[in-house]
Formats: sequence, C-alpha cells, structure tokens
Amino acid sequence: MAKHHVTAALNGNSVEFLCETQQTLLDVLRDELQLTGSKEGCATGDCGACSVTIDGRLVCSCLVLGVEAQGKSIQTIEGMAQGDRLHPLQRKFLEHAALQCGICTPGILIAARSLLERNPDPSEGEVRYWLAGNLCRCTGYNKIVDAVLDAAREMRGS
Amino acid sequence: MDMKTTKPEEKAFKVVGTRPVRPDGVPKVTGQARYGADFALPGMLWGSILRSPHAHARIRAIDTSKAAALPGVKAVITSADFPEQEYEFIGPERVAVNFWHMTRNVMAREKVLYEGHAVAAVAATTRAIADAALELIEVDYAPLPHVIDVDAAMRPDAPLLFEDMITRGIEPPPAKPSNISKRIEFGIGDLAAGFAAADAIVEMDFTTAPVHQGYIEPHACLARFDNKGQGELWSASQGHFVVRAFTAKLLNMNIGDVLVHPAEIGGGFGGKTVIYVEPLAAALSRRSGHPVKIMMSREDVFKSTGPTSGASMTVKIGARKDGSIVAAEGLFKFQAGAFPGSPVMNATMCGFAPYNIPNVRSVGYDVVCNRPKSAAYRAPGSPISAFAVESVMDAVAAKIDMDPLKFRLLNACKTGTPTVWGPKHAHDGYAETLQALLAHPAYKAPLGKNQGRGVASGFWFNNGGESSATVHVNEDGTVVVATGSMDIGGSRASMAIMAAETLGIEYEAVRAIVADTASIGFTHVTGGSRVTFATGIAVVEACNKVIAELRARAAMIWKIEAADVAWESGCAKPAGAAAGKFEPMPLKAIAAKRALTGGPIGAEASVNAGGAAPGFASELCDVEVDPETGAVKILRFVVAQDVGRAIHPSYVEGQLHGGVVQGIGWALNEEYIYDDAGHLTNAGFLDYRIPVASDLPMIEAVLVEVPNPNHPYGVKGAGEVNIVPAMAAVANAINSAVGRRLTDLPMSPPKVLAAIDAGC
Amino acid sequence: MAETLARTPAHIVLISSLSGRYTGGAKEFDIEAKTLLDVIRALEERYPGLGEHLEEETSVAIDGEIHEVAYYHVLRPGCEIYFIPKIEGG
Amino acid sequence: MSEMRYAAPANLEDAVALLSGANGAARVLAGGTDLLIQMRGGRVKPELLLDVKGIAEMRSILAENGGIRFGAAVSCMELVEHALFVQTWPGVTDAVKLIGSVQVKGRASVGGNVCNASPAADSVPAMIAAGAIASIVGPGGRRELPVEDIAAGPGKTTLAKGELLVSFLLPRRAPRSGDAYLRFTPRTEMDIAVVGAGVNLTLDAQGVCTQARVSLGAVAERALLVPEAAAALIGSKVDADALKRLGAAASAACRPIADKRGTREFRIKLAGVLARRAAQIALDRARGKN
Repeated sequence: MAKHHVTAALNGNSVEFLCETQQTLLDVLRDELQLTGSKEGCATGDCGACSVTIDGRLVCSCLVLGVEAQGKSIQTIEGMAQGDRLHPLQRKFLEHAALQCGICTPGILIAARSLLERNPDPSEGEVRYWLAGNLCRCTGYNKIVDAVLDAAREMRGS
Repeated sequence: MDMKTTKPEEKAFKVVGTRPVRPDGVPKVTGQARYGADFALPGMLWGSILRSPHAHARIRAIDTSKAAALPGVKAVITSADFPEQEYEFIGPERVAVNFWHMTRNVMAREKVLYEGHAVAAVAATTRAIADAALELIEVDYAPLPHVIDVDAAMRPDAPLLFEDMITRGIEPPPAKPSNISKRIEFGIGDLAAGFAAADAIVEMDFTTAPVHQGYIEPHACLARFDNKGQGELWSASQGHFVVRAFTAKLLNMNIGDVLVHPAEIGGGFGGKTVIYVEPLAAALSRRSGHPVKIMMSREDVFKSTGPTSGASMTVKIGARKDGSIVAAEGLFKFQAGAFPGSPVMNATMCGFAPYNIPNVRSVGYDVVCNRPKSAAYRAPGSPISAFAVESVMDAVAAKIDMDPLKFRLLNACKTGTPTVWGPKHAHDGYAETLQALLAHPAYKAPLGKNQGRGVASGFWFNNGGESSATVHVNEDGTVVVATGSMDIGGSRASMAIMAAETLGIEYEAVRAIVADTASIGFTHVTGGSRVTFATGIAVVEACNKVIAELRARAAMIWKIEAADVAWESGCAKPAGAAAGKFEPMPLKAIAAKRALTGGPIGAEASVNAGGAAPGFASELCDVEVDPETGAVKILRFVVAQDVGRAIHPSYVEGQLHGGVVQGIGWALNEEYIYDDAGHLTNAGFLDYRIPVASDLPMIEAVLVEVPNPNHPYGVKGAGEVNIVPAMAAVANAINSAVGRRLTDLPMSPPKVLAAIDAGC
Repeated sequence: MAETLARTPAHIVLISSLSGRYTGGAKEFDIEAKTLLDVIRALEERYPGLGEHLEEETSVAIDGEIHEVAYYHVLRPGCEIYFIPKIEGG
Repeated sequence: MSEMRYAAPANLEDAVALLSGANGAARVLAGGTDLLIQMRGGRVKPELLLDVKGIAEMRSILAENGGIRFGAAVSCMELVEHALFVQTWPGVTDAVKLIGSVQVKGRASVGGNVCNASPAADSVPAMIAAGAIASIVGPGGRRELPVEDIAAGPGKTTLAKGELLVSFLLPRRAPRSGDAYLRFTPRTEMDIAVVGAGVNLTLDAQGVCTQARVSLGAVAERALLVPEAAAALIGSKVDADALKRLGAAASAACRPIADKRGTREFRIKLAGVLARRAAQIALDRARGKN
C-alpha cells in the first residue's frame, strides 16, 4: 500500500517522511525520524509523556496521526534548548531536582512551556491543573511545580 | 515546606548534604537520554506477544504455522522454545526463585493462569506485521474455573492453579493440595497472658486491593543474540545483573555469554527487579538472526506485570490504660498472583516492628490466584500490614483516650527492643520521627468542618548486599566513578558526592556512570533502598584505595614512606613534622605525574554490605470529606522520615514526596477491578487512577537524620518506608473527619459515602 | 584477646522452620566461635545440611545488625546471632 | 493487512460523497482522541478515515442571530479560549473544560464528544441543557436535530450512513439566565464522569424561574433530558425546597449500570446532589453573581 508523503516543519526545520495511515505522530517521531525524546507511556492520551505542540497547540502525539502533520509546525523536546542554551524550564528542572527517573520530563517540559506562553504568572493551582495530563509517578509533583513557578518568575524577570 | 532535623554534634561536610545538578541531568531535560524503548539497531525486527484472553485455561495446542507464513514474519516462538527448568526454590526465603515458575510466567506452558499471560511471540519487519501475525496464531484453550480473591482462593473447594501444590511451612505437611503456597509464623512471648493484662483490646478485619507500581515507562528491551550462544541486551531494569542471570538461565546460556547494557530506566518501584520481555526478545533474536525490540503496551503492563498483592487481614492489639501495649496479633493473607511469592513474609515482620510489644504473633499465608504474579513494590508487604496495624493503633489510642502520636511514642522501639522475628533492634530513629511530627506546626493547626487529621508510622528494613564500584583518576585530575547500580532517581549524583567528599575534591571534578555487566563486578538490584548505602560503601572503599595509592605516589615523589603521607582536603600532606617539610600536593598534581610514578591510578571495590539500618517514617495527613459525595481531598501531608544522612537532600526529599503520593493513590483510588470472567477491566491510566498533580497539595518532607554508624556518611536508605504509613494516615484522617473507619482499600468515594450513609 | 573470644560462647537462635527441618526442634545454641564461619561449621557438623541451608537461604542478625551471611563476620564475645529469612525490597 | 484510506476533503460536498461512497466502515476524524484509541485497541477497523478539519464550517465559531454557531470539529481549547463563548455559555464551558487534559482538549471536539455517544461524555448534558441544535449534512441535504436526539445508546447515534454532524447552534441567551455543569470523578482531572449534571435556567424580573432544562450524564444508556427535574425549578425562586425536589427528580430519573467507575446506588444519589449543586451555580450566574 502506498504510504503518505508528509512535509512538515519540525523544531523549525523542514522534514519529509513517509507513513502509513495508522501510524501516529509519536510513531513517526520515534521510529521514522529517530527523535526518541517523546515517550510512549500509554498510547491513549492519559499520561502526557508524548506531549508535543502542533502549530503552538499542546497535544499528545500518540493521539495524532502522522499524516495529519502535513503542513504543520511541530515542536518536540529536542527543539526546546536553543543551541547550547537550555530553556529556563530545563535549567530550573535540573536545579530543583524536578525529575527522578526522567521519563515524564520531556512531556512535562513541553506542557509547562505551553502554559507559560499563555500565562506567564500562573498560580500553583493553575500549574497543577495545566499539568494534570502529565503523569509523574516518582516525584509527587512537588519539585515539578516548584521548578515551573521558579522558571516563570525568572522568565518574567522578577 | 521541607525541613531537616540533624543532631547538632555532627561534623560538617563539604559536599555531602549539598544539592548539585545530577550528572545525567542535561540529557534527561533535552530528550537525549536513552531509555529501554529508545534503542535501535540496523536490521532490527519488532517483537510482539500473544496473550491469553482467559483467566485460567489449559492449552491443548498452539498452531503458529499461519503466522510464520505471513510475509515479513521472521520468527515465532512458544514455550517449546525454552528449556524446561527444575522445580526447586533457590535462594533466600522471600526472594526464593523457582525457575520452573519463572519460565512459565514469561511464557505459559501447560496452562494460562491469568488474563494477559504470554503464550507466543512473533518477530517481524514492522510492528504492524508483528501484530497482524499474532491474529493468525491459533491457540486451542480449554477454559477452567478461575479464582481472583485471596479468601476465595483459600477455600477448600476453590479451583486449583497447581493440582499438586502442598502448603510449605506446615508440619506435618497437609495431605491435600491447595492454593496456599506457604504459611509463615513469627512470635515472641505469651499472647494469652498479654491480652489478659490489657485494659483495652481492639480487633478489626481489613482488605486491600492489588495496586500496580505504575511506572510511566512500559517494559522494553532490545536484544541481539546469535546462534553461537552469545548475546547483548539493552534493557530498562532495576538490575542489569539480575536481568543477565535470569535471561541466561531461561535460555540455558552461560552468564558470561550475555552482556546487558543499562538503559535509562523510566521508573520501577520494585516492578523492574524481574524479567518479562527480555528472554522473549532474546529467543526471537536468536531464532531470526536479527536484533529484536519488544515494547509492552500499557495494557500489557497492567495485565501481565507485577502489581503488589491484595490482602485480607485481621489485627488485634491490647494495651493498658497507661498506654503500654501488652499484646498484638496479626493474620495476613496475601495474593501471590499466578505463582508463589507474595511479600507476605515482610508484612508479618514489619507490621508490629515499630513497637515494643512483649507478646506478639504474626501469621502469614502466601496464596496463588488467577492474577499476574505479584512483584516487589516499594517496601514490599510493609505498607499492607501497616494499613491494618496503624489503623488499629489509632483505634486503641482513641479507646484509652490518648493522643495517637504520644501513644506511639510511648511504645516506640529503640536499640535493644525485641522484634517479632527474634533479634533486638540495633538502631534508633523511630522516636525521632514521632518527635519531629509532635514539634511540627501542622500538628496543632486548626481544622474546619468535615476535616480530619490522621497520623501513622511505618518500618522498613532497608537492604545491603553486593555492590561494585570503580574509581579512576583521569590525567587532568578529574575522577570517574562507575558502579553496577542502575540509576533510577539520581544515584549517580549521590555516588559522585560521596566520592568527592571522600577524595576531598569538588563535585564537578567527579563524574559518575552506570557500567554494563561486562565492565564492573556483580551488583544487586536498585531496590530495597540499598544503593546509596551498599553501592555507596563500595564507592567510598574504592576512593579509599585510590587515596592509599595517591599517598604512595606522593611518597615516591617526596622520597618518604607512604605511611608518612596523610590525605586531607584533596591533597597529600606530610603526616606530622617528622615526615619532612613539603607543600601539600593536590590530587591534580599527583595525577599529572602518574606515568612517572607507576601508571594510571584507579581502584575497584566490591562489597557485601551488612549493617543496613532500618527506615522509620511517621506521617500526618489532613483531609476534607464531602459528606454528600464521599470525595476525600488531601489538604495537607507531612512526612518525617529517618534517612540516616541525606547525601543529596533534594533527591531524598523527592523520595519522600513520591512515596507519600503513591501511598495516597493506594489509599484513595488505585485498584485492580475484575469482571466475572476474571478479566481486568481497568487496564489503563484512565481507569487505574494514579494521582495527578491537581489532586495534591505540596507534600511536606522532614528529613530526620540519625546517622547509621555502619556507613561512612551515615546513610540508612530513603526510598521506601515513606509509602508505608500513608494509607493508614489517610484512613485515620477520614475517621477523624467523619467518624467512620474505612477498612477496605481503596477508600474510593462510593465506599466512603456508603460508610457515611450507613451511620446516618 | 582471642582466648577471651573463644571462652565466651555466641548465642545462636534459629527460626522455627529451620529447627523443625534440621535440629529436631532445638532452636537455641551456645557455640564458641570467633567468626560466623565457625558458627556455620559447628552447626553443619551437628546437623548435616543446616550449614549449607544457612549459607544459601538466610540473612543473619548479629546483635541486631542485619547482614548477608558471610564467613568473615567477627563475633563479639557473648553476641546474639539470629538466622532470619532474607528480606528484599522494591 | 487491510488498507486504511485517509482523506481530508476541503468542503462538505466532497466529505459527504466520500462518506456515502465508502466500501466499509468509514470514520470521521476530528480530534481523534477517542477514535485513535479505538483503532489501536482493535475495536474499530475503518476502511476510510475522513479528516474533516479542513472544512471551514466545521472549524469556525461565529455569532448567528444572537446565538453562537460553532463547528463540530472546533477543538475544546479553541472553544474555552473564545471570549464570547466563555462569557455567554459558562456552563457549556465548564463541561468542555473537563474533557480530558489540556493535551486532549487541544484536539478533542464537541462534535466528536457527541458522536462518540458515550453516556458519560461531559459536553453532552451541558449542551442538552443549553438547548443546542446540531446541524447535520448528508446525501439528502441538511437537517437540524436537538443534541439530545443524537445519541441512541452507548457508541450509537441516529445519524444515517453518509451523514456528517457539521456544527452546533447555541441559541440566543435570554436575560437573567445562567447555565452550569458539574460532574463527579474520583480524581480532579483525567477521569470519566461517574455522574454529570447540566442545568440551564432563566429567571423573571422577580427572580422566579420561568424556564429550565436539566440533563444528566452517565446515569443511563445516553445523556438524559429530565423535564421532571426542570419542572421542580420552574415557577419557584430556586429556593432550598425547589432544589431538594430537583435533586429527588434527578435521582428518580436515573437508570444507571454498576461498573468500574461507580455503583448504581452511588450514581443515583450523586445525580441528585450534582443537579442541586449545578442548579445553585446556574442560579448565581442568572442573578449575575459568578
């Protein structure tokens, strides 16, 4: 069967790939494009480990078909740092020890960035509700929430 | 807010107790760290596993011919591809391995024993082809009656999982087979006399549901095995040496012929101390001649990997009016799952361990049933018995009208207190956690309507055992530490901290890695809160060997005896005026002269670490109960845990936060729900409800530091005991809020509401 | 020093599953021993099979401190030794 | 392996032609947050996936005759970020906000939520209470259908082969009216409603309720419109007595199953509690107190 030929912008670069209809964007990222930073924790949209943004919109890449990426702009964890400069969220996650095993970290960083783009000064509750779609089994979320709030402070320059 | 209480006389450390960035941090925040599912090799195939739709059935025949004929399929395997194993329990009691069972768990033979039990596996060029091939495998099942719950499985008329299983631990052995694999008993004193002396006695029954470890990373591995009898695995596990040993045994290979590379691991909590996919990927690779990758789905993880046991328990405690406990008795019946080996022994040992009880008895039963075989989960067994014991403790305190923390403090064990399993406690630490809670402002904070406060405590052994480490001094004076311990939550940072402290150099000059099974000595699993303790001892010993070598090199340069060289703050120094007058020589300067003084400087240390000190935790929980819906909101949670010494306090706090939150999930919502056919109906993160960020307040951690003299920096282990008291703390808080004692976990809204309504 | 050690026996306690299987019910022993190896050898001599069982299937608490069974543990005069089931964590 | 086609038509005519002409099962792909899970679990094996996100009417939010028309494939995040929508229909907004995580809402649509026909769908009781009308286009042309008439049972709709739910019209908001939706779940987020209750009511100048619609989710084979519950409010000042009668009527209307998410008794009781609490919020909104 003929595969779909898809052209998209991935972390600012133009990419082309072939995929079958049923392949998800997560499958394409991991298996076709070798970008394994987005993780499969459930493949049902319940854990958020595969979070990416499409045209700026936060989604689970396991619930998007690869073919739907045609013409879209996709951001993954691999595009979060600018060259050798970590994003403030990435730095704060390291400083606050906001990860233990780290499997949920890429998805949480992408989700947190999406929050701070919309709301540069979130309350603790707003962080917790925004991140409710990102499961972490290690940390109990304390240090994740701390790191996001601290990154927001730094990014606001206060 | 997190806090720390340390005894004031402790000497100051330069690196221990600081909070540097972990060495593996940047790859983990940039998506570059490679976990079990992130490896690929040229020519790689995808493996997929066919699983049983039945809870219990005999396998009459398996026909794989149509699957094998599907274009793209390169190998199909069944249990016939694995050698039969001897029926014998090998090794220590609780962890006794029976390879006859293990080979049947990874691939069913005569029978399937639970829904999701693996029966065949396929390797194909794409995932889609592998999945399609599974549908072409024809399995002829003869369904059998099944049994799910422990009390039902113990009944004489229960369907038997093993027609010839005779209960161990009963003399003389019973004549008839049953599902009861083992009976365990511990006890000291005179129970009848003890209860006779009590002014108040409380006895209650409890049940708990099986709960899953819930790591976010499904099991995954990549195998490259050849026909010549050698192979490599990239696997996310809690112990790559254990993966190597089990995989080699199940494939009838020499241990030395299997090389296991440690992938980063996406959570384990005990559930990745055993193997599932590794031998299947290896067998498929050997058969096909290609590398094979297997990734479990989340549904597979829930249906076929280890939850911890559900249990049915009775606990009775008697105390005098003055608060002293005089007797206690516990009966603990645990679901092992499809094969023997629940953590019931730990439950019988840990439940009463925090208390000085002169007359005490614990009896446990290990019972098989048609569920996935239980696997270790964070202080295995202890949280389950603690739920019962700490609930009854609360009720006894109420009955004699005593503050529940003071009641516990009055009976708290300390060095010299006898245990139910015989020896006396050798360490303090419990009373200090209670005092930390008593002194915490939260204990006196006012409560509102429908709000309640509960406290509870817990005990866990913490483990020692075999670990290996190497320390190498680089040409520029930096240091590389390698250990055999999988890093599941920041242990590379704590190893580097201990090495830097011991060597007297900066943290940034030390890098720590996890070595593969061919590059370092045997190291037991990352579990039992043992890594910072046992592997830490190996690191410090290797550092001390390196220091001895550095002193010898300095002595050679100075032309004096090595015995006359001391090591201080990262420098060789003359040991006293008599040794001669030399400027201190830093490690870096000695490293620069390494070739002139004998070549590379490095050392390995392998230990079998004993003297692990137990962990104690005491917890305080405030809840608000919605009396119309039964919803329980956690308002506040404080955990005070004796960690001995926090090497990297941030990661230790993280262990406390994480353990408590897992306990909150266990208390309120997590459970395995089966239908009448024995099918798991909630095998996904949507309906297996682990806590989400918005469910929780900030967990307040209090690090209590009562150092362990058997570790160079006083480490006791921090990973597990924090989960032990949590369910009872929540139950006691609900009781305080609405006057109803919940005795069945989880305390989900329908149960809480039913309990409230039953009392109206 | 060695003399003193040898003259003050260690007190050994077995869990009941072991005493039932190997010693005809005897649970407690006083054995003159300098190291744990001496204890294991002495018990093996009295009850063939017991020593091997202790080596492979138990942990040991020496004055309450839990260790894996290893020959080299030096024993304090009059110390208390319990052979107990081995614990494994998660 | 059977071939799965994917098509992304740019207009309704092409979409309906593709749907009508499909040889086997055709599935409409809007957000895909239910469909992709069903496909992965092997529960549906479509021959055609029809991606409708390229069709303008299905992706727009527009004012229409004082009401709001929004496309069936508009994502939940787009809706809850739309100021007029949020201001006019706070109860429907409450419901849409509860459909999964931010990630899921970034894809999921109300059209999908309605057509997936889960009895527990969060947006449906709120939409029914709001009096939303669906606009459906098929081979025979366009027809309008109240939202309560779309689901036929779990996973089943009254849509005929070739028909496509295109958009919804939320009617003009009466003065002194307000709506609310509440659901019960064990967790605060990431959960399926054990019970959901939507209430939309209008007061006269004296504060007497003149109109009300009450709808319940997850208590029957599909979301229910419960006129008896509404009747308890109409003519009252929505006082404690009226709320109590509303709760009783809501509980009485339930015919739930017991499953992994809740027992029958629990659902029946909760339906009354939530209807009462939702009515209180709707009342506050109608009175201009938020």
